[in-house]
Amino acid sequence: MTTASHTALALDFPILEQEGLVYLDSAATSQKPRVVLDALEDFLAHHNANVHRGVYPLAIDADTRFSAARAQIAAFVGAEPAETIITKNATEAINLVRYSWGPQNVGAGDAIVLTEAEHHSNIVPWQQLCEEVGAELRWLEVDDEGMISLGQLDEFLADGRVKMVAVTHCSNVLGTINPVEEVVARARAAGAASLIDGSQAVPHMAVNVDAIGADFYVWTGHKAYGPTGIGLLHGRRELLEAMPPFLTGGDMIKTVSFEATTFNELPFKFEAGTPPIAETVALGAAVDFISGLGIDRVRAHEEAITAYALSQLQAIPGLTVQGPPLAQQRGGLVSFTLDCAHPHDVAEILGRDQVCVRAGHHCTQPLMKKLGLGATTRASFAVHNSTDDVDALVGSLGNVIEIFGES
Amino acid sequence: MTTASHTALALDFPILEQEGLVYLDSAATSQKPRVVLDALEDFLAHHNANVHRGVYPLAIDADTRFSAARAQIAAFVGAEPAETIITKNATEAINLVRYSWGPQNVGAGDAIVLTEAEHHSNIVPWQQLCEEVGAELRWLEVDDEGMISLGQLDEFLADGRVKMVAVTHCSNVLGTINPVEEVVARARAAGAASLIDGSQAVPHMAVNVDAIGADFYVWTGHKAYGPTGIGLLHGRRELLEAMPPFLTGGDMIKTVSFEATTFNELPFKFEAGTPPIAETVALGAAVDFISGLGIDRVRAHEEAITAYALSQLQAIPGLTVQGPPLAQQRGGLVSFTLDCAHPHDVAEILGRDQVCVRAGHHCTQPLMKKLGLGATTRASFAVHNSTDDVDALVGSLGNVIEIFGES
Amino acid sequence: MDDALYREEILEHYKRPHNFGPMENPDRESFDTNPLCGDELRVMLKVDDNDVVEEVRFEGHGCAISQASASMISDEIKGMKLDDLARLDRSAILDLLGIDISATRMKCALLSLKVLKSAAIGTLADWEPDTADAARPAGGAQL
Amino acid sequence: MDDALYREEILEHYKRPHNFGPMENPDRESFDTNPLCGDELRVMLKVDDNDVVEEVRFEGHGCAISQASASMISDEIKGMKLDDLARLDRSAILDLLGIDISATRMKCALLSLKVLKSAAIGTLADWEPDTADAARPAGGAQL
Ligand SMILES: Cc1ncc(COP(=O)(O)O)c(C=O)c1O
Ligand SMILES: Cc1ncc(COP(=O)(O)O)c(C=O)c1O
Repeated sequence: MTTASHTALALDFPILEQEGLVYLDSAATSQKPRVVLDALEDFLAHHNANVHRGVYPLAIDADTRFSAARAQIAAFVGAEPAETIITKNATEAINLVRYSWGPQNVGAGDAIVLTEAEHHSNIVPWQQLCEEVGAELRWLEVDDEGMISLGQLDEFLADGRVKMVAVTHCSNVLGTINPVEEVVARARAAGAASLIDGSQAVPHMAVNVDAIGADFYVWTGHKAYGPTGIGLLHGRRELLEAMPPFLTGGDMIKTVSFEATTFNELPFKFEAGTPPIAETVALGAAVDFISGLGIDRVRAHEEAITAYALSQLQAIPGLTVQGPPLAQQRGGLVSFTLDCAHPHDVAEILGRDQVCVRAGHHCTQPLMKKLGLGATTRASFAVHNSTDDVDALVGSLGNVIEIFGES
Repeated sequence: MTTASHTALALDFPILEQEGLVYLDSAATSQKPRVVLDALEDFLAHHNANVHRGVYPLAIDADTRFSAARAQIAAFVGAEPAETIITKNATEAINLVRYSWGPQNVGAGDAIVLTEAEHHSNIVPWQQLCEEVGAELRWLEVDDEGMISLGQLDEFLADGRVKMVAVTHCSNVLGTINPVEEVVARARAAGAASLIDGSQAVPHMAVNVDAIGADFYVWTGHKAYGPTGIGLLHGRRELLEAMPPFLTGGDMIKTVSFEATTFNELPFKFEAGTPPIAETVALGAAVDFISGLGIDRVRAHEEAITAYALSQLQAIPGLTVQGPPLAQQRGGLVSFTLDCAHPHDVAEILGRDQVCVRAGHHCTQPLMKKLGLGATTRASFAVHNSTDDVDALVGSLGNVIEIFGES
Repeated sequence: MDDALYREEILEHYKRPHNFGPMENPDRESFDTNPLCGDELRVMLKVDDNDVVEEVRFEGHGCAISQASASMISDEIKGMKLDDLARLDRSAILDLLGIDISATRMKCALLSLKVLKSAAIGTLADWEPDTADAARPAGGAQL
Repeated sequence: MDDALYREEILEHYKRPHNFGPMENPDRESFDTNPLCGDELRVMLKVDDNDVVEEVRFEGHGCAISQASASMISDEIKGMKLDDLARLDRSAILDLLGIDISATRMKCALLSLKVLKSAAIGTLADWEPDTADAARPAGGAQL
């Protein structure tokens, strides 16, 4: 896989058969490789049954595939199956921690540390928790190059009031890869728990949940070549065991009587109702797909495209790139603004050239405020992209400038 | 469609191509018709993008299909799209009400009415809520024929302390179709809210949420020929608007600042994070499939099979059927016990004959206690079943009796 | 390139918006945002004793569609009674723009109308862009 | 029919279980359920001064696999030291049953061992049937 091997991997993605389609919005949701579609089809057409309780062979088959996929997904990020809780998306995973871990561990006068670059999904739950218990948020600033300061983290941690440090692994706007191991270590040393939002990291760079050491690590299937409807929460067993259940109902109980209920073992305690069975199996195929490519090669590929995109974009007059200057400091995405045109208009004109980019606040309104911007345009990369796609982007930006540039 | 046209509709279900497979576990999860698999494939291979914010044509296409599917799903059960909230399953839908509506509307000394035949998903959330706020549960008894008594409901409602009546539309063990319109009307007259669990009703009988009039009506996609990963909560607008959000994060906000958050309009206020996009589109295809057959014909078909199953099963010595005596009082399922063998052993031996039935407590432990049983065996029917499948079940039960019968 | 969405008149209004800037002591004022893209718009009105719009100014930032819409409609409403302003529907804007607007961009196009109407009525108009445009398939929405 | 799971000996133990019924004043006692199927099992032990099992009784209800397992193992443990009982692993049961057990039914097969061991140890043994058997692919689980 080189930066120019566009067609080779693109062939694995049915949607890219669309003539001329340049998909640069994988940070919003990834396209799905054929193997993932096939896994969905295969499961639903040949192995479908509900899990957990079935005695007949088809149900045992479904159960076995579901469990194997969980184990595969867990192994892919260096986590234990029992510590791998299947949710509907990253947002639910964070909310699970907010609701189940939050009230027992954060109280009046306590604090939660976030970065200014968090996605709304890693802001609003904590804001709500703080409001509920009378705690406060402390915002780690991002500097002009999109970096947070461990020094400021130390300051925030110094008074011992911080109970949770929730930080994105990779910013979905700035692209910044945060030093999550250091963040986690400092949080732990100060007696605070940590949650890392890996939504933009997992399919793009080597992630080892165990090595990172966070108390909670979350990510989302649909951005990792998997289907919608599945997210992951990896939690440390001690914490998960001490936490009360969140959603309650079928499958997460041990016994229910007219009077009371006892709860099931991990991970089932946190998985109420029928889980996303087919989605789990399909995400298993997705991580298999990435493993097959080799995550280090994936990272090298996307880093090379990002470097190319940075150099090409920065050469455009009136274009400002947000975030770190170097590709190695970033995930595979670049947000930018053009002096002459609003991001929405940029995306619209690009869209007419079939260059698919996202425009808006990217669910990071506090960051936008900090940057003094209403919105940005974002191009994001995946394994199927090539430098050709960057060239298409740059070419189409020329059309934007042609329309909006003269005044 | 007659009770004997097995092959005609079975052809629509790829999994039924498996030689000899007799699938009688649709109450646990339905098998998926080809059109649903095709809708999944088509969406993911040709129209996939994230929804809500995309400007480029592919994203607008995805958004349009997602919205259209929601409208289609809502229309199928006579609900408004804005009052149709997409969750991950029925269990989350009930939990949403428990968490968002519950604490503001149920307090110390109040009561919640359930039936003894509720699924754990419609028990445990309310148990937890009662524990949290100091309220009590009142259990509507099921009689020997699986029926609840509206008289007892009146008694429960008489003291004005009941704030919620949560009742299943169709019991997943007894099969009983409850008089939900009457239950809702009485609850409303007594100032109590109502929630109807339609998980076993929706794809099997005409359901009109508006006509039923419940404050909340929930169901689940995977039992309605749709994929896993999607459930529905229909709520009355006044209540939904008064309720605080539950899960928080992306897509359900209007504005987020460092200080505070304002929330989006219905239904988005309750849909945090990326929704199950492909699943919604596929469930749209599923309801289309049912509409195409005609829900009244579906009901007639399944009622006829149920009637046949009741007559055949009751003719087996030592076999006891649970629930109402008449097929017209029931959804398309029959639970039973055999004197000579435990339900698990029954299901195991049936499974060896490729007759797929469920054995266990069916997530209704309180009901099992009431019935004085540890478990039952359950056969449940769908559009693809025929009386041949019942004959296969009865034949295989003969094998069970052969093995376990002599002592 | 041929791009009907960005026809000359719209670009002209975007680059040199009419009635743009602050107003001192407005009689009516309203502000709102387009939550999905971060556009912000404030509208200020001066009205005479008969509730007829004498002057209009708007401020904010946004895309060409939202800014041009604001500029174009601002020219139209001078001399209009507040009651009539409050009764305007989406066609007022869409006719002025004279182009096809996708469901996503509809919110951009209609933001100015929403804010204007709420300034006229005195409260934020009953605006349900998401519910109407997104939860319902195209065609069902009315401002 | 040929059904290896329900071979004669297992059916025999199921229909006429050994050591079944109540015990007065047991020295050790433990109770547990199989949450997924509703099976219930209580085990009671009498032990001598050297912690050697003198008598064992069990009560409860369940499927042929769980009841036969309980019956078969109950015959084996008389005369065994509690320490040794506590060290038994799943093979003790599986060897007695002598048949292939699916992952789902494994919980039925092992319930009696779990309850016996917890009676021996005095607390509920660290039992993770779901975690081990269901969250992990086959092969990783140890009692
Ligand atoms: C009556 C009833 N309610 C609720 C549920 C829960 O549905 P889900 O597991 O999809 O949340 C079920 C299915 O198991 C059911 O039968
Ligand atoms: C950094 C980050 N966190 C969280 C999320 C939320 O993911 P999901 O919508 O799948 O819950 C996203 C994606 O939108 C993201 O980019």
